[in-house]
Amino acid sequence: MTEKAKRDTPEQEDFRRYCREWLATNVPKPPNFKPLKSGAEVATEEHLAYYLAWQRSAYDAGLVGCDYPTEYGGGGRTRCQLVANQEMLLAKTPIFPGVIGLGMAAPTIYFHAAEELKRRLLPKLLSGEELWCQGFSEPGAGSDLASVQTFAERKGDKWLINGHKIWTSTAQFATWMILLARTDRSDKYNGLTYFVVPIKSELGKSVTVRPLIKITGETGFNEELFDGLEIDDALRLDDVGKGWQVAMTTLAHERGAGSLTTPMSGGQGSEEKRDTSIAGFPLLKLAQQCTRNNKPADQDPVISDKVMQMLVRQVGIKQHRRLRGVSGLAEYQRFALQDKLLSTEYVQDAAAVALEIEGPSGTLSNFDKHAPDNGKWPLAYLSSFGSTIAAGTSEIQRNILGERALGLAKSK
Amino acid sequence: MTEKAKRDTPEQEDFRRYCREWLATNVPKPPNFKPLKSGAEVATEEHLAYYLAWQRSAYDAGLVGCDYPTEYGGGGRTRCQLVANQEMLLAKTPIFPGVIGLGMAAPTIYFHAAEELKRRLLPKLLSGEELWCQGFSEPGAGSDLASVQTFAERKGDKWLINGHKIWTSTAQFATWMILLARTDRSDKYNGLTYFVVPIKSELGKSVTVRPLIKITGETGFNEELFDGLEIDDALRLDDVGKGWQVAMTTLAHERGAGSLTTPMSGGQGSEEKRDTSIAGFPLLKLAQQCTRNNKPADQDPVISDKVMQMLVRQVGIKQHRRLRGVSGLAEYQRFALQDKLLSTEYVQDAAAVALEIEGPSGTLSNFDKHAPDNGKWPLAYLSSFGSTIAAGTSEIQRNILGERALGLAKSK
Amino acid sequence: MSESTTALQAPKDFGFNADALALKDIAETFFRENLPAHQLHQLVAQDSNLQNGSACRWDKNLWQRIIDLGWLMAAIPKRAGGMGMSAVAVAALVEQAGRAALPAPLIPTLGASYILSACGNDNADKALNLICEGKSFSYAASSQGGSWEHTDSEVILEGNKLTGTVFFVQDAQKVDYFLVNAKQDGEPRLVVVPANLHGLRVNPNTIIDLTRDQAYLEFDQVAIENSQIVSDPGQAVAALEEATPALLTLVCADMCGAAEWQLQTTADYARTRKQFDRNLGFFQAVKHPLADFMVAIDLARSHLYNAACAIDYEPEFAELYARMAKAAANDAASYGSKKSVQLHGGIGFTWESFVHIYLKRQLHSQSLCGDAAYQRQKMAELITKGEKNI
Amino acid sequence: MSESTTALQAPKDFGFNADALALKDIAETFFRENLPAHQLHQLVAQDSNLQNGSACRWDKNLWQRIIDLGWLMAAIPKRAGGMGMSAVAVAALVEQAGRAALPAPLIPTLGASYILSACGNDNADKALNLICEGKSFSYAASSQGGSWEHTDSEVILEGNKLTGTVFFVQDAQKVDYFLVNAKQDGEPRLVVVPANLHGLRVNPNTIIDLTRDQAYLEFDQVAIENSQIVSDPGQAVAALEEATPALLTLVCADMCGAAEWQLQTTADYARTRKQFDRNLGFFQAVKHPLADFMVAIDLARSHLYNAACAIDYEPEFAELYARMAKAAANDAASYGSKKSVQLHGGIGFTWESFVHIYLKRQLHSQSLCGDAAYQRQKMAELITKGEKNI
Repeated sequence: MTEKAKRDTPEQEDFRRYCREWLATNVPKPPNFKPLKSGAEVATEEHLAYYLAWQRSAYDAGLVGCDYPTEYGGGGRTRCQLVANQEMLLAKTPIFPGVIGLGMAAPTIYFHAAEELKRRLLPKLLSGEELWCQGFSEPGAGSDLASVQTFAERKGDKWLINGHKIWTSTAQFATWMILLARTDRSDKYNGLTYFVVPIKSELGKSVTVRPLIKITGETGFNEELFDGLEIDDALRLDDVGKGWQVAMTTLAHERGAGSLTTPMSGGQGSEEKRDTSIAGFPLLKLAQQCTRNNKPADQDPVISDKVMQMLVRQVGIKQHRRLRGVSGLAEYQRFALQDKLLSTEYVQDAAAVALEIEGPSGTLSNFDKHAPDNGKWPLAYLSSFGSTIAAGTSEIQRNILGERALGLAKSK
Repeated sequence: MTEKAKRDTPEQEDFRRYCREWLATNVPKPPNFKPLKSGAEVATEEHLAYYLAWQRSAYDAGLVGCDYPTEYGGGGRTRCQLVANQEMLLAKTPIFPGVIGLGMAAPTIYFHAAEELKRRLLPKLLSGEELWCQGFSEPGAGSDLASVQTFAERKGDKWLINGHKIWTSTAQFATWMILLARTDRSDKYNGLTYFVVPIKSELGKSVTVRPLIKITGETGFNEELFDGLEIDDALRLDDVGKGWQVAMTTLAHERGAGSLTTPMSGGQGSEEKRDTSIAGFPLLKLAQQCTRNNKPADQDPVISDKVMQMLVRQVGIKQHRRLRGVSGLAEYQRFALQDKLLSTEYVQDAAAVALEIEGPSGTLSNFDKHAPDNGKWPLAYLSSFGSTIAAGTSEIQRNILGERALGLAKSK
Repeated sequence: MSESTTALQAPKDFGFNADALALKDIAETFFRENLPAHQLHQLVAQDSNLQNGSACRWDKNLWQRIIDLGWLMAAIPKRAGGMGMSAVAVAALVEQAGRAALPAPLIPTLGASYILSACGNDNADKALNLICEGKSFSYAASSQGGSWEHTDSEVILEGNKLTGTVFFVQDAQKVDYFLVNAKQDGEPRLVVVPANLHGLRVNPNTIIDLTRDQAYLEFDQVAIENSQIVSDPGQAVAALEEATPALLTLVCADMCGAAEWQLQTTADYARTRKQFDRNLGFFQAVKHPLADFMVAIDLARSHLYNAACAIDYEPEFAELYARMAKAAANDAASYGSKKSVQLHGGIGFTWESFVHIYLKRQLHSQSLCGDAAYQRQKMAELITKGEKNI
Repeated sequence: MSESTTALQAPKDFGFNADALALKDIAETFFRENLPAHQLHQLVAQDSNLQNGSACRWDKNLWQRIIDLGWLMAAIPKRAGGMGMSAVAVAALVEQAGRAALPAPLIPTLGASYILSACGNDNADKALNLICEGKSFSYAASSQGGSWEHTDSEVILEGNKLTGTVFFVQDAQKVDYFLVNAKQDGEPRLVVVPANLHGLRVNPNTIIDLTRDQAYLEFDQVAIENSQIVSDPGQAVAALEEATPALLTLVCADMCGAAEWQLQTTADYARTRKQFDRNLGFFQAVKHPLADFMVAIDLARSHLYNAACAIDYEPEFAELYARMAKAAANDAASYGSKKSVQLHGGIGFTWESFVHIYLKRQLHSQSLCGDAAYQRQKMAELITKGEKNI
């Protein structure tokens, strides 16, 4: 903190002081439910009310959208969102519910929408008055995003939209969707156009939102059917046929690689002293408490060997993130590209080892009182496929690594 | 043996009796050197003299080429080579040096050469008077055999051959080579033509044979340079442009999937009582004799786990070959296609585990008196790449499995 | 072992004769017609609330048809009124049931029938008669820690009363009887207990696998009669050891069948799904794992039939081979289950897909009778123990 | 460990400062210019007869230039006349030497310098002076079975005479001195012995690795003087334990460098070689293993610099981190070596290819200071021992 403060510009320094003061008295009380860790987890009206109130309050105080121009509802500051984010994290604030809007829609609108549209959409987006969702993936367009088939047909200065989007977080609460649609079937990449489309106002008419159930039995994603949704041409971003390029802006900001800092808060409910020591390595703890034929599992050398393999990977990932910043020792890009593959495969493999440690007890779900570690591991294993599949499958990650870091020929 | 004999046709029965009688008195004495296990291992003049004498003697007795018509030097029998092979194996005879000729060139010539050429080549091939080698692979044509670039240019009823062949066993002793050459650069598969070309008579003129040294430091393969070798059109097999189809006949017989049974002898020098029991599993024996930090390696549970993993694979391969013959329980083709991948990867992985068991002693070569198991494992590991690369790499094997056994789209 | 000294030489074809083939063919058709994957999904995956993971989801009518086909008594010797099929035939039957991920107590009942057959006394034969009459059984022996050994039961038999708790009992809500491993004076005894006996509490676990149920049984001074004790004094461990290879092969057969379903379903998806203008199967990142999965399945199946054949012909090797089979089946299942979900991409992550049902069943099966590392540890012990004979 | 109680906080950049960067850059250039792969091949692979595997193939002129650059004394503290570079800097240097598969006693000499520095007495400092003067050393401690422990030497020191045999001594034909671990009254002592001492027989092994030599040393009543004993009574094990993390990181650094050469060389082949009218790299069966190899290398390198940094800043964690690093380096090397040969296809199977030189060097390195399973076993022991502090 002190280190960061040292490098502040005068504007940042002032703003940091302001934030700290405001936060000292304005962080809301913890909710009655278990605090959420991401806006994508918002599932009930109760969640929504609590977190929207917080976003609104932070927005009104100027902590959301600090770097956006004032005419779009922003704070008109320079590189101050970073400061607000740091201070909110320190103050252990609740999370923002409007993550898709703040992190993906806002920068895309900012860089690609017409002036009028920016003035119309951004203020309510920043305040949380209107929530957003993302309509990119389709049943037939997963890894190959550019193959989206949801079609927007031009009718004068209107567009008629038909199609099917999937894997949409919080669509049930969204007023708007950022939508990648096909406008020309003869050209894969140049046949795409980017729109913002109303969802909430069209529900039960030309738009259907259905919850998707995950492999774990939990909800959290939706799918949307568009059956002749008619929208104004004014809701188009950038030119017809430029959808792919606009989508790249969205994805860059999703990955944190965009030029605008996403407003982010959080930290609420995080435990004061999380055991991050090596002796506190979760699989080691688990092996110590589980038995294998009535002996402690950690004393089985084959189990211990696997636990240590995972520990080497876990520590390795931490050091990998440390090394990538050291010029002369690591190429940043080569390391950064590996991060998703490394961490998602680690989580999956660690959960698989946990199930091996648990043996028969690994059959028990989180709702069984006899389940070790409260049954988190079977669920963790199932959930892990979300990460190895979403946002570029592990297979796609290896393509990217081979192509961008090693210069191999494209596999597609 | 008795079981096999039961199913003999009358001709086979007579012939089996004849073979047994002849072999009772005509199996040569063991050589002064360690008996070879395959004709591809013939490396010295001494080897050559010994094995050629045996092939000649077996040929004269009618045990080689039994099923070829008499006009081509064969025995004119029906399905009798099988009988001769069985009896020679039982009698622990030496191997035949002319394996490429007998196993690959002969059936190809038989099915694709003009009548006159068959009469000219086959008798000396069968007797071993003329040895053969195979000129398919090239530096630029490995997995992708159809990309051979050795060019045969037509000059009236002559052909002028220029190019570079590689991975050729026993080329240094060969009189002839079966050669796959390009005759049309505009058509990959239909631009190939198949020839038989003289090697020995052209050495030092338009043909150069050079030994290749393997990763182990051993020889055993050669490469050949053709610098304007001129041959008669009469040495062509089948039509111009039909080379790929002719090559398929060769490869089918190489894999033992052809319609003609290859004359094969062997068994000489094989140990009477090879320990094939589970307790005699080589890696287990090795672990029992090696130490790991001064304790027997087989008592290290992590090492033991790896040894057992390999044992499961080894027994599995044996049972896999057993199961594939049981209709109702296994699809023969699906199982047969897996065999090469299974066995070559097993040999490689087993050798790697052996090196792990040996620890520092695994650094010692077969020429070091302190090496465990006479230093066979480092060599086995290095040699194993020959098998995972040659005759369709493991990668190609997985393509074949996915495409032929699972019906997946071709990867090329 | 030289050829001359062995009375029964293991046949090259595993003894897979016409009867076995007929049984396998009937089972294959039966499950294809009566329990295709979409029907299975309707049966077990209507409710996605994990909180209801203790529910018992099965089709009793289908089970009655299985009883009527006589499959419960497939492994029971003819002298005890059963079909007396070979272990190889039973394996082939169970493989088909596994391919359908059958939610029913077929494996527990077949397993109990092997244990009871090995007990070989009148009480045990009476229990076998119950199975022949269509009653289902489940063997209960596990400690709270989930021990895979036969001597770790925490139920006590004292003065003809059962006391204590036994864990990880399979399909406990479905079966009519439990075959309980209880300790009398520190020695295991096997006791047949009706599932509805007074003083016995069946406590369902909340589990991940949708095709099974599992429970722990609490015995509170449950009075039993001598006729319920099916193992002669001091003979329980021997009977259990004799039955162990069969218990292992039953689970393996189920896993091999399930794995083949996973392979074919994923290959089918790879043949039809398009990305980047190509069928998924074009990509070696899809093709090669499927090839490796197929190879792993076929290795496991080869072990499975070798083990089953050894039960029939070379019982002295049966445990070793059966443990190899379970190790191979576990390795195939863990690799293949993961790939079956991963290669389905997004749809594989949804509840509406069928692949998760098999993933969850395989995870559960992997823990039954010991995981791969445990089997390999036992193998090493067996080899060391029997060095000269193996 | 809270922040306030640690004097030296490990810096985020591993303490990789300008000096370290300069050393690394010089080394990189030096080896690129003086030992490209084709030159290495000429140096060590002229003779393909394995029977001559005991030959010592190296370039003494190149070694003299390395001495002149002062690299032998890189790790020696300034008080003993050395450069006093950080372990991180030394690791960066050795990584470059490993990338060139340098056939010379650089690692053994650097390793001995760490041990001698840990001994911290006048005799040891005199030995360090020898290194500063350009003399090379190799540490000798292994039993015939190849033990990786420091207390298993089979050489006896009795009445100032050395007797016995020590095995697996690295670069024994190249070095000027051995640092011998000998037992006096059952306790290890460290003794400096000139390689040409009377009564000492250096017996070269015939080995697979073409870039090293290895020998076993026979001592037959070899008289030594007190000044040759460099460890104080009862202090040898402590000194060796202090130096262990450095011994491990040296081998790891070499392996990471060699692995990067294997990766780049194979990627280069995949970028240029054509099959089926495509560059090899198009095929995921080539691309994905290379991606996985790269990830494994970068994980190993991350561990390497973490371990080296711990030597400099958090010595209480250094052994644990160094063992993690060796485990990771071994896993990366065994996977990558195999792929580097396999993906080269036929040419990778020939002696004229360069990849086998690195494959063989890596196989040798994997066995030094313990393999991956051994490191993990030690890790578990360290964590159990120091539960509260780690």
